[in-house]
Amino acid sequence: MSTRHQFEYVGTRPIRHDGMDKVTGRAAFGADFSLPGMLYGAVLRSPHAHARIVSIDTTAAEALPGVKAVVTGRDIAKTNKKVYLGGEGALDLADMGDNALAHEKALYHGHAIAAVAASSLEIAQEAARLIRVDFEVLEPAMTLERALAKDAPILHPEMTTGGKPLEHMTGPTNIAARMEIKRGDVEAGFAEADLVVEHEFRTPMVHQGYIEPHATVARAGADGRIVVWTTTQAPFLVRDACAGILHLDAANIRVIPSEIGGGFGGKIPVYLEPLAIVLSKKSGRPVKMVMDRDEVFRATGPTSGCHITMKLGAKRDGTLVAASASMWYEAGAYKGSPFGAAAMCALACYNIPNFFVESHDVVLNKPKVAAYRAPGSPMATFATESLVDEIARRLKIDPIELRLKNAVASGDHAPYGPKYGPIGLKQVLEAAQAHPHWSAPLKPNQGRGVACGFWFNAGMNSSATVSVDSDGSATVVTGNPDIGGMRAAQALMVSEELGIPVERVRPVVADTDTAGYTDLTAGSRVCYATGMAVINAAEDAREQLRLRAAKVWKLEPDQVVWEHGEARSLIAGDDRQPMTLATIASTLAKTGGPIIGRASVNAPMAGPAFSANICDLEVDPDTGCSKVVRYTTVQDAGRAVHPSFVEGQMQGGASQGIGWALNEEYVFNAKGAMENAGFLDYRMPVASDLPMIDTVIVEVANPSHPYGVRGVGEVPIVPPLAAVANAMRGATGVRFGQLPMSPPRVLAELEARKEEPAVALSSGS
Amino acid sequence: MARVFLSNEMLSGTGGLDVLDIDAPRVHELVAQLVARFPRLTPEMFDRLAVAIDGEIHNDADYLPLAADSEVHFVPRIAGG
Amino acid sequence: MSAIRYEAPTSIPDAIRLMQADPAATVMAGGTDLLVQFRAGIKRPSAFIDIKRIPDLVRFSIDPNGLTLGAAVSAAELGESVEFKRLWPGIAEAAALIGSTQIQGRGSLGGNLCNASPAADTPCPLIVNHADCVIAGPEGRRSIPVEQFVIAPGKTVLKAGEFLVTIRVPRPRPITADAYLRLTPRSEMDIAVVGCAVSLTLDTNGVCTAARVALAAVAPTPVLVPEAAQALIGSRLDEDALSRAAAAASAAARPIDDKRGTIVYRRQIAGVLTRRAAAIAWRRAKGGN
Amino acid sequence: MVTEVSRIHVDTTINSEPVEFLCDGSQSLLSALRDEVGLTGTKEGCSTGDCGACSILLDGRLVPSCLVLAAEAQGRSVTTIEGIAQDGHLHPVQQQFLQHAALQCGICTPGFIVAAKALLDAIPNPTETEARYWLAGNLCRCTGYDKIIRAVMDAAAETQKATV
Repeated sequence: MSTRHQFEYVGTRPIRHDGMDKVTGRAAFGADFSLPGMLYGAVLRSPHAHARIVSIDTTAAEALPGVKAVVTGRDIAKTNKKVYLGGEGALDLADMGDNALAHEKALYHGHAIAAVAASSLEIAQEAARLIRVDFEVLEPAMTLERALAKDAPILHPEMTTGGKPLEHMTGPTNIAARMEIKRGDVEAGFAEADLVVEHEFRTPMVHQGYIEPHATVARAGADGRIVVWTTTQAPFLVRDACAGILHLDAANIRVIPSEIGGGFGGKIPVYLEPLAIVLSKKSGRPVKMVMDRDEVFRATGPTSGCHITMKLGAKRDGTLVAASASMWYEAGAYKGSPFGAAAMCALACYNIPNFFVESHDVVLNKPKVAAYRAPGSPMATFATESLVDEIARRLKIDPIELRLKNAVASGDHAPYGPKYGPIGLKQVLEAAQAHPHWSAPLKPNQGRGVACGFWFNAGMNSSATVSVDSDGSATVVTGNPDIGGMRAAQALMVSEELGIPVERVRPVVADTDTAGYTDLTAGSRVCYATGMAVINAAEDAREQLRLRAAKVWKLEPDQVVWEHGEARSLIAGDDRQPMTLATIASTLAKTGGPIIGRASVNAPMAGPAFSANICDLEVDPDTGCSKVVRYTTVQDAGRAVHPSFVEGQMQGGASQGIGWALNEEYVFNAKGAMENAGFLDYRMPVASDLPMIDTVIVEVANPSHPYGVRGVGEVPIVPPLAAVANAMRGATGVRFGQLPMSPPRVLAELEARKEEPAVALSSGS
Repeated sequence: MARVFLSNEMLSGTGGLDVLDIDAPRVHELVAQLVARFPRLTPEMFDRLAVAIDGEIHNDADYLPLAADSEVHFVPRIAGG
Repeated sequence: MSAIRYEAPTSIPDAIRLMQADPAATVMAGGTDLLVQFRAGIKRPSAFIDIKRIPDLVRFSIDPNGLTLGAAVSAAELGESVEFKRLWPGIAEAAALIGSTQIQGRGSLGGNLCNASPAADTPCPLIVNHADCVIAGPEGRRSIPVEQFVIAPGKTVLKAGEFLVTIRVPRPRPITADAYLRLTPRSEMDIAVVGCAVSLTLDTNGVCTAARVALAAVAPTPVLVPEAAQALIGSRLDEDALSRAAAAASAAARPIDDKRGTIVYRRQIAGVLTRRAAAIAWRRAKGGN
Repeated sequence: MVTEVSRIHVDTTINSEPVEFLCDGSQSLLSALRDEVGLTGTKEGCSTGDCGACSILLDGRLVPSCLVLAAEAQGRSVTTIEGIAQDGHLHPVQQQFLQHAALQCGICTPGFIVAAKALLDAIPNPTETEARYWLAGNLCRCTGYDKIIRAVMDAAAETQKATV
């Protein structure tokens, strides 16, 4: 499939079609939807981080005037069949169901125990407080160390270690799985190295931080038909998950996605939907459930905190010869951390002949983790890029030169096995090196850090239809909620294929009954995979238009060609005027009927994307406070369909990464409850914390896509953790292994430095 | 003959053999041969894995053709966030 | 459960009557602390007595005696007064640091004081400026120095039926200026890990003749640190004076470990902020600003 | 029909239109706007005044409507996102947000636009730093703020041109 390089519309920056609604407040998000006769739901959540549910007494709650239905784990038979939606371990139906509503045990503080539907939210909340639960409180495991201890409290007695367990990993355990990837002879590799650097890294549990809380309305009809209006990244997954968890037929469930107020992976699982459906079935009324911010933090998927020990070996000239890493990822209450992706991403930027990486998925009494933008990769890359930076400093080699020397290119084998196709890591690093930021002078107390990063980008299934309307405009219908400007990009693709201005294309996000099956809005896949279906569907429509013109002109199909939105006859000396799309469209009925192009794909993975970031950080030596004063992000997009939204992904990912590096963390108290479950003390970056974030888009075409598109949504969050940490190293001389690098931690290290001036690797404490 | 690289989890089922050449027209037949030859490798194991053919990774590769010199890797499925 | 009532008295006597009739009712100015605590179930009043319809509570004036500030005047409205910012830059800095622009559109200095958070921003600059709190209640009015107003976290001297109506700040004496600094990990939208207010009076040669230093978030209540003030008096804020003042501040700090900071860190920062705030106040007093 | 719970009747002005609604004593103005009046453009992100998604103008002053009691609207003027565009014409801030693609998911956009309008009313020609500190109360998780600040600065320039 040849990749196209010249474009008329793709690459321009039209105003997004749903923009007017969003800047005027008309756009409908999850909580904006209501139905007449609707009840309001509230959830009773566990006050204990680890407890057996002995009994639940709902009589007082059910007696409260206005209460119409109460549901507990008893009402939903546990699913036992192992169904992995989307293929990933994290989306095990049985775990997702038990997480949505506990059966035998409360496994984290905030775990849903019961839910109530009532005529007002206040009554539902009051009723939830009246539910009496008899807990047998157990000791919680709140840290990796405690969860791995010999005498650790066991969350799932029946669980055994999957994947490639070591011999001793038998019997009751909190290690849900272990995996390893290796190449060459790692001992020999380290023996050959002139310099070996090793360090311990710890990153905290952090949340995606989307501003829109989860919100759902469910209506179960007497006929068994169920309609769910919800804010989600994955309407089809919500349909199938609810069917599986509630033992219903997916054919009877229709999921209608609202506009989505951010997700970053956190709105892939189901939380409220199954509860709202059961409450609606029990009460016979539609039920609306909206989480408050406190619930979003305590009970929806953050990403893993983790502990990584990594060692890198290099020759004097900077060639990396050996790497070893041991990674421990928090899964939260159920198996399913991104421990596998982490191991595969850790060394993905470099050709390292000898490596051994082992990675573990560890359950403990914290919220069940969910995907957070390139799940697992930011933490693993924080370790690798910190040590690569340390090697460059020790060998006095320019940090970008050292990376270029070891960077992977087309034909090299990825650490997880397959050969890379055409990839843009070297071009990205060269663009970063050439950027004025890299050579700009630094002021006192400032440091500069560079880091690069990788993500796979998913493919999966997508469907699209493109219908030509009588006025010559077109409607494109897909099943992906538009989380970051996707409608505008899809319209650009249809414009390109049909040759009509982008304003003449209406992009529509449909629901599970009106769109062909489409996998989730995630994995950086929508512009790539759904885009591929949109292009093919537009081509299908264009082909029908071309044949229709031939029919009208009574010519053979191969005597007519389609160019710039018009059918043209190829007959020499032919005086026929080209037939515009509008002309053909205006007589569709007479010439044969409507024209609808359709296509579906199961796309291969979207070609890996690489990014490099440069960060300047200023540190106040007296207080340990730090501020990002300049930031540049360079990324290979393959082909930027709508550059503004590619830049937006790059800037947003950088901002989340900066927050992760400097201030964001889950703080738990001794009882295992989160202490900072709100936007005041869970410190995400605010506008005055950040400079402008400069972006450079590199375009190394991805051969698997007709326009060369790669995924762009996730890799932006991968480099910043290390870029900020390397800048901190430059500004303070301290190599931080633990995130976040909050002011108290920075000042403590600076004070310790005052006693012994020699630069030493600080332990990860 | 496609050159097949097995993933780490499979090695316990193949007595440590991690690379082998298999003649099969499509991935579907290739997996069938592996399962027949190594009893401890089960079809369920392969359901949860993606297949890379000459660098292009497919979640559902059963009916994809294999060229004579294809390089095949089994890789965990990744959806992403 | 009976619904919570909303009352909006238009006079101070009406407000007092309402409070006496229903001791479980609570006074509300901006509500930016109160309503957060109410939604979190920490406070469960029987009624909200909104005092923003009482003219004296939402007015402020500056005259030769100084500032007369209604307890419910929003920080944003106060912050628009050029005269106020000129006379009391330290108080202005603190008021401009509370929460966000939105929060300052509601939050008042009176409310900040009545919420009595150990980490509150505006009590310290009011203290170093010798402000007074005018309290109205069943027995009439009384006035007390602001440093005596907060007695424990979340607790003030207000007795049943009493509420804060006015904050009075005497006009600064000649060659006098204040400053307020706080440490927060984020540049905005944060709660002070440590806060420090300093007011200095100089003579014509720049020698400090009077000083007051107050710290936030290092003790159950805002803390006056006379030892730090003594270290500054008589000096031109040379390095030695600043170091001694900083050491005195660190020594006076009795912080706790919490999610926002450790004991060691808060003690250290108390010294750093005292040194920096004193230097700013000195520059402002000398007119360098 | 007499209910044991006496709801409060509020007469107010919303986006220059007289509006009446009933509310409970402890109901927030945010909840009243969304659930009683049906204006769902103002969004709830946290209900603790920390995210700015619920920003409105109350008598012209920028406030978090989640921390205002609905009853307080009595006799006052409320401006919500739905009232920023005047008789079909977008406010320069709205236009520049579209031009700059200064939104991705759009949940924070209503709050940002109301806050940016208030900024330009207060400081017609803000510096980047003034804009960033004024808007620090509006959280955005998608954009990293770059395009939002550029849009606000361009809207200021455009308004300046219009008035000079």
